[in-house]
Amino acid sequence: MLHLLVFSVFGLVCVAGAVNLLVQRHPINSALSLVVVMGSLAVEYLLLGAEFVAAVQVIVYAGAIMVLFVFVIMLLNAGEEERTKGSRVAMLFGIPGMLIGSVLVAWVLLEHSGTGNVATGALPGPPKVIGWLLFHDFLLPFEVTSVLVLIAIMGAVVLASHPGSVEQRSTQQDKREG
Amino acid sequence: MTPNLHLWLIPVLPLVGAALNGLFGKRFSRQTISAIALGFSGAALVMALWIAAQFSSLTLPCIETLATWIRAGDFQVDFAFYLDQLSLVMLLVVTGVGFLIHIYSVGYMWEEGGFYRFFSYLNLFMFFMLTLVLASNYLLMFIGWEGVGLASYLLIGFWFTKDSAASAGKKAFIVNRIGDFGFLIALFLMIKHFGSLNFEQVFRIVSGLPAEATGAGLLTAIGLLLMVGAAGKSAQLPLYVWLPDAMEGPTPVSALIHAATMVTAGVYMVARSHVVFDRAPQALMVVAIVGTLTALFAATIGVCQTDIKKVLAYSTISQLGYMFIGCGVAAYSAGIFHLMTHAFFKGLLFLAAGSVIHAVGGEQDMRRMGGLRHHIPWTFWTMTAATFAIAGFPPFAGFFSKDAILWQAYSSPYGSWVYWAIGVFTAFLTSFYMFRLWFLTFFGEYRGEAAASEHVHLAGGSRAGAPAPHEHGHGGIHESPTVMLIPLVILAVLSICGGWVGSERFDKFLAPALHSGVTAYSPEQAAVATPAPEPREHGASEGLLTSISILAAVSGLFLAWLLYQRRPQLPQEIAHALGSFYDAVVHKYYVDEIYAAVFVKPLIDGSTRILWHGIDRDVIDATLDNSAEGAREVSDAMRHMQSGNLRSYAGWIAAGAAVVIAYMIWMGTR
Amino acid sequence: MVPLSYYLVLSGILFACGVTGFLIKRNIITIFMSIELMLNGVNLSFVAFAAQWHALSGQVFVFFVMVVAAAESAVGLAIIIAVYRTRETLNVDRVNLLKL
Amino acid sequence: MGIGTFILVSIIKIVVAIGVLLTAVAYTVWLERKVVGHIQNRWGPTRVGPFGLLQPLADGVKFIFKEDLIPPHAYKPLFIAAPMIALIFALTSISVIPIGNWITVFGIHTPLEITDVNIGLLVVLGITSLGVYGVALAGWSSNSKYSLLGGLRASAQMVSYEISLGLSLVGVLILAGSFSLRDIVDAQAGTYWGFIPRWNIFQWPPQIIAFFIYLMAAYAETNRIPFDLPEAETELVAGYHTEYSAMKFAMFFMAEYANMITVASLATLLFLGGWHGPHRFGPPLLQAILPVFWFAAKIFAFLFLYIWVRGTLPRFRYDQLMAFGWKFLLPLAIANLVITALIVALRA
Repeated sequence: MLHLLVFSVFGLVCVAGAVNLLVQRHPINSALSLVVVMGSLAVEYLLLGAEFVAAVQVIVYAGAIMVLFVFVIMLLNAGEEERTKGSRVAMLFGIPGMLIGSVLVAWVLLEHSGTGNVATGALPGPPKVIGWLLFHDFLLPFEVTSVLVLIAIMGAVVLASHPGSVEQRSTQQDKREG
Repeated sequence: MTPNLHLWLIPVLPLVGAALNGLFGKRFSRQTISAIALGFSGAALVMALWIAAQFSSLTLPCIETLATWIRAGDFQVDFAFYLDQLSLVMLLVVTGVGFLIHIYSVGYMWEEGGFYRFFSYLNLFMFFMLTLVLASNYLLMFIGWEGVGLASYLLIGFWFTKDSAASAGKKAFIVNRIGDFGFLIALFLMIKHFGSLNFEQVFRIVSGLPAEATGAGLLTAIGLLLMVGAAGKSAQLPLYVWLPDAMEGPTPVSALIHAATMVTAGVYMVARSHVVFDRAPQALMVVAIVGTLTALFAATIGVCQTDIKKVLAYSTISQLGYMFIGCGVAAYSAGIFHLMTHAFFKGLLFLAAGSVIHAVGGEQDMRRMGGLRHHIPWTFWTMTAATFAIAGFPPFAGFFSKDAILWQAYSSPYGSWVYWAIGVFTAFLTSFYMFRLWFLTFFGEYRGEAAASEHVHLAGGSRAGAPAPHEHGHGGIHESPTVMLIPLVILAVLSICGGWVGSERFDKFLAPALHSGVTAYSPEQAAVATPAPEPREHGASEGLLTSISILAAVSGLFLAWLLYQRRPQLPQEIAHALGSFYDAVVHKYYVDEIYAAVFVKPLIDGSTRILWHGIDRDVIDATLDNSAEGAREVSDAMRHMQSGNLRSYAGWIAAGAAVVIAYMIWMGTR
Repeated sequence: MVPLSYYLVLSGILFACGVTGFLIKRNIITIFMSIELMLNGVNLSFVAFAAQWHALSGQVFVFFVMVVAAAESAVGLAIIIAVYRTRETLNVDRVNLLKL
Repeated sequence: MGIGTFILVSIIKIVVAIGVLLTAVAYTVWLERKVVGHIQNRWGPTRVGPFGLLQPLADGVKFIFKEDLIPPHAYKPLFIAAPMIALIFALTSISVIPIGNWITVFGIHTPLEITDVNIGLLVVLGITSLGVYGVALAGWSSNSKYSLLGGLRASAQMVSYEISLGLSLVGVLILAGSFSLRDIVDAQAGTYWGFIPRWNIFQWPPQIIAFFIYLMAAYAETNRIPFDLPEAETELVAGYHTEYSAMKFAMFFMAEYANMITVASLATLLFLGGWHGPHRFGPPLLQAILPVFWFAAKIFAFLFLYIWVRGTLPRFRYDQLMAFGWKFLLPLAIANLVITALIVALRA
């Protein structure tokens, strides 16, 4: 009972944040509402007994990724989203289509997914076990993702650095080496 | 048991010469080239003579199989050579006359560009002609048949820079195609019904068949088709038109290919497949009629021609007509006999004409000649012999053969007095236009521009713009070099004595090859044969007929003398008197124009309108263009999806995902 | 006790919101956030299933998703910065050089 | 224990903790001024009360009664929310930090912390990582170039150093094998040969390097000298809180010092053996109190180090800061982690 209460409260917060993300016209507000969504999701994870996931959710998503977003928003000093006329087609088909689709999906989930209750904290994810899984069963994906992250870092550096500055750095290096 | 004769060497020797000259001739000196050409063709002649020497000891026909060419099921074609009396005669004629003409050409073409080309073509022709003659099956024969066509095309268009020559070559080739078409169909029919193309098998099968006296059947069809081929190759009506134009080629070529050998291939083929014709009286009749008409037709045209070579060309056609008359009345031996003698004197005539042209410096119009007999006596005398021979004066060769043909035309079971009458009239015409040529060329006084102005004349001459047959400009009318005279003399001797064999002996000699006598009077043939007009009075009427034909020849001579020697102005009056008919004859009855209007133009228009515009442009090209255009338009419409607007892309993605999800839901909840 | 389907519906709603945001937002950064939102919705369903079927691999998968999201956002934001440098705008409707 | 008592006890603990923390913050400020004053050869606050002990109170009163300015072009909601965010996260992080063993008061057995979660460390890290929002938003929303620069610097710097900080802790986690701070502290109980405490910095493999990495990273996290670039007076006036005044400024102030205390206590728990002190002595009550005392002492020492460093070191340049963080601290932390893991794996 209490769990259902907690679930519904944070679920509502979640949905509210998501909707707010759509409604808000300023990216920074959207970002903050997304942070809210993530925080409440972390609580949902806790409710599901995935403490580690919850913590990582907060640290990585809310604490790192979203900070990055905010940082970029501040850096580019992104202002209000300017109004450009949306296509009428989207208005005509998009919204009803979305509504129908979501209703359909919700109905299907409610009807056809296992209605077995999920005990709160049903699956305590001790970090030890998760680490075991990561480094044994999922070793290859783990390594692959590490490579992916490396590539991502390099790509980000190259993309975000001024071309000119890259030139300078390389030339300087040439000088140093030569 | 016959010794291995290595018959295959005979065709192959000239081929080697052709290959050598054709591939490396550019670097050889003229001496080397002529040495090679003469050497190999001479070697072929020597082999032919050697074979002839031991001929009596051979068991005929002797067939030498070299290799298997085609084997499809039980149908088989071999590279095999077939030697019997008939092919021996052809062999000797081809190699002999060919060799002589080679010698002559060395002198005639000495100054020409493309010397090596000429001789390699000439040897190539020899190769194909000998293949044709020696082939032991129709297919190999057909190879030679096509090959000589190719060689003649190459040689007619030897001066390919000259438009008329090139087009003449093409004309010859195309017209021959028509005949070859018939020939091919005949071969297909044989394959279908006899399952073989080898002479022996075909003839054995055919011999078993009854004659198609009434109503045309398979054999008639084959015969007619073969005749079509023969008409194409041997310039018979209606396919003769290429031969006069073929005179664009160098004179030796005209002599060798278009007088002596190639054009007689049709006659040879008909004679070779006499077994078929013997059992197809209708076909025989067609052959005879065609021959007769051609003889008369060409002779009349020949009367009015002023170009010396054209006159000879039409006379060739008409003589070929004689040969076909001979074959058409189942007197093949007579036809072949005339073929041989004709090869001698007509070759000689052409060579002599070439010598004359050579003498007057490229002039071919007889009206610009005259009085040459003092300047070029050798040519004069040899030509005289030839003229008398073709005119059919005894004891020249032409007399015997033509007389045999006329007699057979009258007396043979297939013959009739109509053939004979027309033949005689043609003989009269022949002697008339030949002597007309003779008088115009050698008597009276020289009518061409003064010999001094020969070069001017050359410049403005009929060969303007093309390499003249001889640019050696040492002025004055002059006798040809010895190397050209030797063949003349030899051929003159032959055309005098060639006929002394006598048609009976010739007939006997050839009898085993083409049992003309046997087939003619074999009982079943006799049953179906059209009854010979009272064979009793043979003896009497033969002498009579002979005298009549002699008379015709003499009267021809007299008339020519009267018109062109005695009263030179008379021809114009006659021409005026005849009026339009004369014009028609001068313009060769407008046959070329008619053909152009009836066949060529519709063909060109049809292929232009229907094939090119209609099909190629409006269907094929249009298909491609329209498909490309359609693709362009479709993509033009589609590219608006590529709005460059990120969110529209996202919309497409979302729509697709929605569809997939809906499908999955449907599948899952079903 | 909370039925699994509730979690799934919640994640579905989040995902739908993400899609909608992706479709209707014009600010490229916000669009990115919408992507993150979708990922979060998926993560929730992963964790829920993990709890339902008592399989920790579901949670492990969430970590992978997070790593990928981190890498993606890093690169994506770098791209955004580059785009902003060249185009002086964050409006995707104005970044349409690929048009026609 | 019934739900009612649970809630009651929790509330009591929260109130006590907040009160203690805020007092500690206030007197940390006083301590800093005093110490820095003496380092700079002056007296520091002396007027208000003996040794100026009432100075924090006066400051508080002053902040409360000051006029609260909001710049006209500031983005209001965030401008107001930012300091609250900062303070809230700063105070929240203390809630999972144990300051002593379990005790039994009036028959209620309860730990000396607000709540005992078995991933306490992660919670602390998460909350502190969220603390950056306060700074960043403050800098952005006040719509002034100094603030913006300060906010940018703060966020970048905190995100960068968070990595080193986290990695420096992993060694300790390996040794303890748990995220629970209590377990980690218990793992450090006892001594070698009777006199060397089993603190993590003395354990085998020694986490002394990790400790110093954590130290520097913590300075950067809390924007303290030598890493106080976000509020570098000489270049950015006051950095992200240039535009703030009165209570809002006070919130930032308190948040900063609360963070200092948080990281100090974290360092104490992770590296300095937590509340474990020399051998037990004295009456039971005293024995019950002693751990808290040791804990406070260690925190005090750590804070003193903070102030000492501030009084001593000059400020880094920003590129130096980043280079230091990425090119020195991070590799060092990774190396330390690898070595520790290796040794533990070999020993096992």
